[in-house]
Amino acid sequence: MRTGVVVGVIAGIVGLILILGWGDVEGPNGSIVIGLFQGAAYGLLAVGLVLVYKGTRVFNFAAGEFGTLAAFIAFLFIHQWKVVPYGLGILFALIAITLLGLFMERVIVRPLMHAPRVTLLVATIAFGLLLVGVELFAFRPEPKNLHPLIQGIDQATGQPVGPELAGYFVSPQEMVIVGVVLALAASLGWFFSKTDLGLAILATSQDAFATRVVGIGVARTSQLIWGMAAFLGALAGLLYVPAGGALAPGVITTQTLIPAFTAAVIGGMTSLPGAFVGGIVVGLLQQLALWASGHYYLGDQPWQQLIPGSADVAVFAALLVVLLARPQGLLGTEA
Amino acid sequence: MSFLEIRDLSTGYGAIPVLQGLSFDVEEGETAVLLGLNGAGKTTTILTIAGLHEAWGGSVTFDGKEITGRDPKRLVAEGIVLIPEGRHVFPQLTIAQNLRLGAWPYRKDRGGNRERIEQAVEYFPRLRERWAQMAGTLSGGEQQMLAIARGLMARPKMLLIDEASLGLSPKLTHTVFDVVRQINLAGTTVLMVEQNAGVLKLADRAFVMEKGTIVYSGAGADMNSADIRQAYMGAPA
Amino acid sequence: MDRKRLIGIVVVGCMLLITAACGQKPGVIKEATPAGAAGGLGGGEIPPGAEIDPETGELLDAEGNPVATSTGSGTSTGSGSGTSTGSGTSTGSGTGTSQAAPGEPSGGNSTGVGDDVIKIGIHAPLTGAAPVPSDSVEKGKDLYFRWLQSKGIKINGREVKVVLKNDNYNPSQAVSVCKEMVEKDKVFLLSGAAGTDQIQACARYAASVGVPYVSAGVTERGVTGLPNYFTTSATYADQGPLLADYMASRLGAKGEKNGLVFFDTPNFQDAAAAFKSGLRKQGVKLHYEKYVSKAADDDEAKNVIGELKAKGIKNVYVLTSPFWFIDLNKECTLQSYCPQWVGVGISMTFDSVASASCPGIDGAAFFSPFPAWSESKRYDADFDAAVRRFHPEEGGGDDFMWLSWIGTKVIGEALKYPGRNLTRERFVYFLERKRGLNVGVGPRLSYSPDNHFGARTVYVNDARCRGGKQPADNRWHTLVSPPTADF
Amino acid sequence: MATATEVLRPVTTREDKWRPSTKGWVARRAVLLLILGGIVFLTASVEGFWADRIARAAIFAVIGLSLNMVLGYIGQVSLGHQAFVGIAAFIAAYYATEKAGCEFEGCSMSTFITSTVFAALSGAIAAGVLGLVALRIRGLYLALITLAYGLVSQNSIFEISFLTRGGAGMPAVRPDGWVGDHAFAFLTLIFLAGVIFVDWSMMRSKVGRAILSVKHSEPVAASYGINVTGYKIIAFVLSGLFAGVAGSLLAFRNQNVVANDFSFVETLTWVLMVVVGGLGNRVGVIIGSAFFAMFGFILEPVLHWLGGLWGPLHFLEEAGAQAYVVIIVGAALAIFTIIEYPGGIGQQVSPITRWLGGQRFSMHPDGHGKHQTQASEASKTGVMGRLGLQRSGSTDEVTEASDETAPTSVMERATVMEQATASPPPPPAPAVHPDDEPVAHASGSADDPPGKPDPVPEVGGTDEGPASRKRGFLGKLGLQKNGAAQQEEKTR
Repeated sequence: MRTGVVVGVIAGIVGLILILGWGDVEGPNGSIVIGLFQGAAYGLLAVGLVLVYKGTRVFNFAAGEFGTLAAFIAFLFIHQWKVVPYGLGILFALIAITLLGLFMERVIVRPLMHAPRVTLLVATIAFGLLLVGVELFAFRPEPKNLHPLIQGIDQATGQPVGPELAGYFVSPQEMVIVGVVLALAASLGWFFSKTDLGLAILATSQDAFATRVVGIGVARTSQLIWGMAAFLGALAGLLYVPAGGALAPGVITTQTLIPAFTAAVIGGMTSLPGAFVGGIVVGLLQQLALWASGHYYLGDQPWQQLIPGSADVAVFAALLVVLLARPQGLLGTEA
Repeated sequence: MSFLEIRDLSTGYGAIPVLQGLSFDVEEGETAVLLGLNGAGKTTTILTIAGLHEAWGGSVTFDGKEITGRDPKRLVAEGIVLIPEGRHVFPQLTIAQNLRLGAWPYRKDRGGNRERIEQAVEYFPRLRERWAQMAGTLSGGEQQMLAIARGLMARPKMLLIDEASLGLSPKLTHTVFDVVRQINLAGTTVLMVEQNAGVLKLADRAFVMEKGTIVYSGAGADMNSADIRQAYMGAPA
Repeated sequence: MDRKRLIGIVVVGCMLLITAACGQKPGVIKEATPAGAAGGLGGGEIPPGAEIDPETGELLDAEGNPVATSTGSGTSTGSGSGTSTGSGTSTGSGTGTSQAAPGEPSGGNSTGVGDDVIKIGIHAPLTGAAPVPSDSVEKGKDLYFRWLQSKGIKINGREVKVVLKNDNYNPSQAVSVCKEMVEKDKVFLLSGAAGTDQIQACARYAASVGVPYVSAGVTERGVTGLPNYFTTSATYADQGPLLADYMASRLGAKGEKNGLVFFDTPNFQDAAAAFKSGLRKQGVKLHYEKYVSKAADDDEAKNVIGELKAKGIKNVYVLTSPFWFIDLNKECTLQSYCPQWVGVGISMTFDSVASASCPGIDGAAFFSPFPAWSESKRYDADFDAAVRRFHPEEGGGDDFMWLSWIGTKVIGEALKYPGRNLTRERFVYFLERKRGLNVGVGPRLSYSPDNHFGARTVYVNDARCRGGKQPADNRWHTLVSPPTADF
Repeated sequence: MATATEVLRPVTTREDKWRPSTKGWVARRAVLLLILGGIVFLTASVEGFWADRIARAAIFAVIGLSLNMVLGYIGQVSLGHQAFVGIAAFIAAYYATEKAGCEFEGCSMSTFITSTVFAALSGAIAAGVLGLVALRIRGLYLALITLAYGLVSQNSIFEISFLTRGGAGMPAVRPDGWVGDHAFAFLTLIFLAGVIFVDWSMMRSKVGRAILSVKHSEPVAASYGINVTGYKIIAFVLSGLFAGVAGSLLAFRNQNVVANDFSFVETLTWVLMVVVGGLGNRVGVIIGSAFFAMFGFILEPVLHWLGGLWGPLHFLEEAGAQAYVVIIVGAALAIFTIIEYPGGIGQQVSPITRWLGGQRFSMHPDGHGKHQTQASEASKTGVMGRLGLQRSGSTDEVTEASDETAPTSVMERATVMEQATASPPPPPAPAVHPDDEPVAHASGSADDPPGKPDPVPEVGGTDEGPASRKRGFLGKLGLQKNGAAQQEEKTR
């Protein structure tokens, strides 16, 4: 209900700007559309973060590297060895990373199950860094390109495939991302509120002792959460990397993890639709900040940018404001 | 063979032993009570029976089966259900969801569970009024009711209740004890850990614990308040 | 401190005595320079440049001229390096001291030079924001010297050993590894493979300790006037006007909208200024100018492509890290708007950039100091033979080995000039009087004591992606070879 | 009042009054001098670039101590330390180059000192601001916001060209007389010694004890009249001060400051080195930091050797391989430390440090002989022993004993607050709830928004929960609690 209100307000503002500035090349229209789709990609990663937080009250800093490693594995199968078709390569990567998630659960999470959450957070950081090292080692630091499932340009005709919005051609990959993130938010929402297993996971995060008391196997729910987290992280990476920049070790952690966390925090950290809405907000903020810093200079020279890295500044400001002013986020209250 | 047999049970925390050779029996269908001061090892005993604390030695036999060291997951399925001290309801789930999780081993049996819920709500009509409310927003008494109701959802053969009266007003304590009595009359064996001597009037059997061992045992009705005082203070009144 | 002053004195002394030395010098060089390797080493050989465009040749020549004629000693040197064929070994050939001309330093620091070995150090970004594959560089670093050795050819009777260190695409670390190579590995000279900021930082460090530094041309800022810094290709600033000309004459930029996307580092400002003034001369307008921070990621790439598209910019000069250029290309593909990319640089024309950037990069025209690896056989058949001989598993090598090959070939040639008596001072002295250094591939070089930026020619490489121009192999191909006439 | 004992324990004087004899003191001093002399001799005798690396190790140690102040002493996670160090480095370089004109004229010592003072002040201010933020945002959310802050400084602040000269970097010329690598290495070592002294003297003062008590339990500390807010800010400011000094030293050591020096991976490595060193353990942190700064270089010849050993390992010889191996080994080491040896290096070397500090040499590095004895007596004397233990009747004793005996990682102690907010302590102590009033469930705080004040943590009753047993091999041997012992060590 509240989700609807928030989405409505955002959509209204965006729509107003789009309508008022239609056809204005200098205006932020293009940036808004770009931001919307970029935001959906952040939402995708944020859903995985929210899942882990709902299930274990931990911030999973290794989530980004699940994605990067998945993209690397897919790249290896699809482009480097050229042994499997695209879909199969994606599937292999998903399976491999899910297994990795289970491994991580067994080796790192389970021994630290009752440690303070901050300890576990540091452990996830260390694990993420370990994965970065492994990626560097196995795939080398040179940038690579994981192609999207469907190219944005039709190879035969040279015409763009997707629809045009305010001068921006929406690529098929981006539409897939939007579709997947909405489907994930809905299905995970259903999973947590309606299924016994989902309830059990929520219960574990609220009172691990009590879940033991009622006879729920704690190890099993923990495995399930981290397996799912790894799967979602991998899915995010596999969908996001082809729609984003070049593929290189640690790329999602350095470029996307903080915006995704910010998206999750804006959404309230426990709300799955909130993660999606938060992603959109972050994407919009970033692109609008870039637009603004590209149009206003400190001096009269173009290199005297108002703020370099304005996208990061916007994300940080959003994070700070939300945490100080409304820690429960836009949509978060219930688990 | 008794329904629940504890033999030479020993355990502790770190290097510090708490129980050293504890033995007692509970018969099927009765209500037994463990009494004792803070730190006497009551809660440790009940947690060890429920599989939530590791036993160092000795054995726990339930319904003819040795269950020492079993996972609580399996014990709940066997019918030993703990209502822990401090209630431990799931604060951010609704009452309905809490009850649903209580029936975890029987989660496939929807029809049976609905019946169970009806039964549980019959014991505690107050829960029905707050059906969709988060458990964390309930009062202490209501949370205790919910905890017991949740325990009943697992179709226990034996209910272990830890300090149910803790922090409750005398009136509410009375209500809770009343319900426990009803549950017992309906056929469930009950082992209660209490500091409140008021529990004795519903106890078929009572044990007084001190420093990790049973220092007194007998039928609940046999124990008058002087006896108890003696047990508590270690000296005649 | 002392060493620094010593070098200063030596250098100043050299400069004062240039004219006096002129007469004897060619002879000295001739004596000291051993016979080159067969094939590509010879000076006069014209690469089989079937595609040489007379028009372009003219243009490059015209731009190159003014700077090249700056020194007084220009005319006297002649084609000193024209020693093309001959017997393989070179051991005995004249030790410099006995025949030293007036003004020619007779001694100096010969760190890194042993009786039969010369050690040189190369730093390259093997990790960091614009990494090159370390295994290829590792294999390519001494390929040329191993090839020479297998032919029994020595440089001043010595073999060359190469030390390679990783600068992590970080100037601080570049200085740190350069220091290590100088102090621990005791290398004779240093060379930077790629990366503007790292090359600049390390060149300045090398100057402070009097070690010769040879690299591809990048920025001129902060390295102009360093006494022992030499570039083996045109600097970005030099290439700016050429690029402007190329855009006007070949890409029809005059009637179109043009843009510029640069990383925001002071080291690129000379390049931007030169390019803009070049455009003005050509009467071409610049419609879009963007400086993004070095830390830019794909959000910024999205934003830039969006703006280019909104403004309808057709030709874009891009000078960023290759990594971010790949980001740009991915975004332009997704947004279905890929302008005609043009640019300069070394790492941008790596095949890995092309293959990761296709199809967005298709048709991009980049100035490069070396011809595309895909056509290496046409320019230097020795390379292919050397790779097959020493690294048969590589199947023809790759562009990093190719780049290393060309770079070390130039260094190897330069090491010959001082003769057997090889010291850092003599190396600098002879190299900065070298006119017409040509190893058959790469730019032709010409130095003078007050101009160490010796190259004025470039290759133009274009990227061909699948579905585009033939051969469509997601690699770079050489479109225009440099004019071969000396200038 | 179980918790009261918790807080007071570090403050009470030690019961073990054993002091070494004069001879013992001489031996201790001699060994200490030998170690220090060894470091000085090593620095003086190695080649220049090794001296440069020693300088780097010393700077890392300063950074480690700075991070330890926040992470180890007050238990707040800062993942954005690159911001403080980096800002300070740029300010030092900016002052030296742009204001004092060192780039072309050389630098005087006074310029160097002034730059370092400015750098330290800027670091202190930056960290103080973060401290103010940390008053409202804590735990996981603070980790997140510091990480974002670090990223912003890296991608934005450090890229402001006219302040930092963009990618080319801002030069920082070393002061005259300290230009050589050996000389500068000694300069950094002097600064390191200064920072260690400040850290040591502060932590043994009233301020230090107050800070530790704040870490242990904020509400309890507050109830004892300790100005929690003030001391938290003090710790942050001091941490920033150290970071500022480190930044200035790093600038002059590199002689050129670029944004790349303060990358994301770098800052995470700093956190890991403090964890590996042992949170809250000064000696451990210094050793851990120096180790992380150096082991890449030490690894190089080893990798070369390994690569030459066997064909398939040849890739280890490549110049880039070292960078990857360092990340992998560092991260793996950190994970191993967190899970198996939460006390870190500091715990492993504690017998030596304790001996040097004037106590008996004991391989059993446990500071709480008292509880140990009680426990073992208790087990020996059986019921009577327990009787004694429990008869003293007070829950305090029991609580304390069980708390001590339950395996506790340093990290855990560092973040007792966290435990209270994030993970419900297994069965909480009996709390008297007013009947029929809505009460916050003990675990209800799990979902508390970060800004909400924390409830009083209920320090466990008689049972720590079965889970705490699972804490690795050493935990079973009862060795882990010396993490806590080390904490206490600090205060003397």
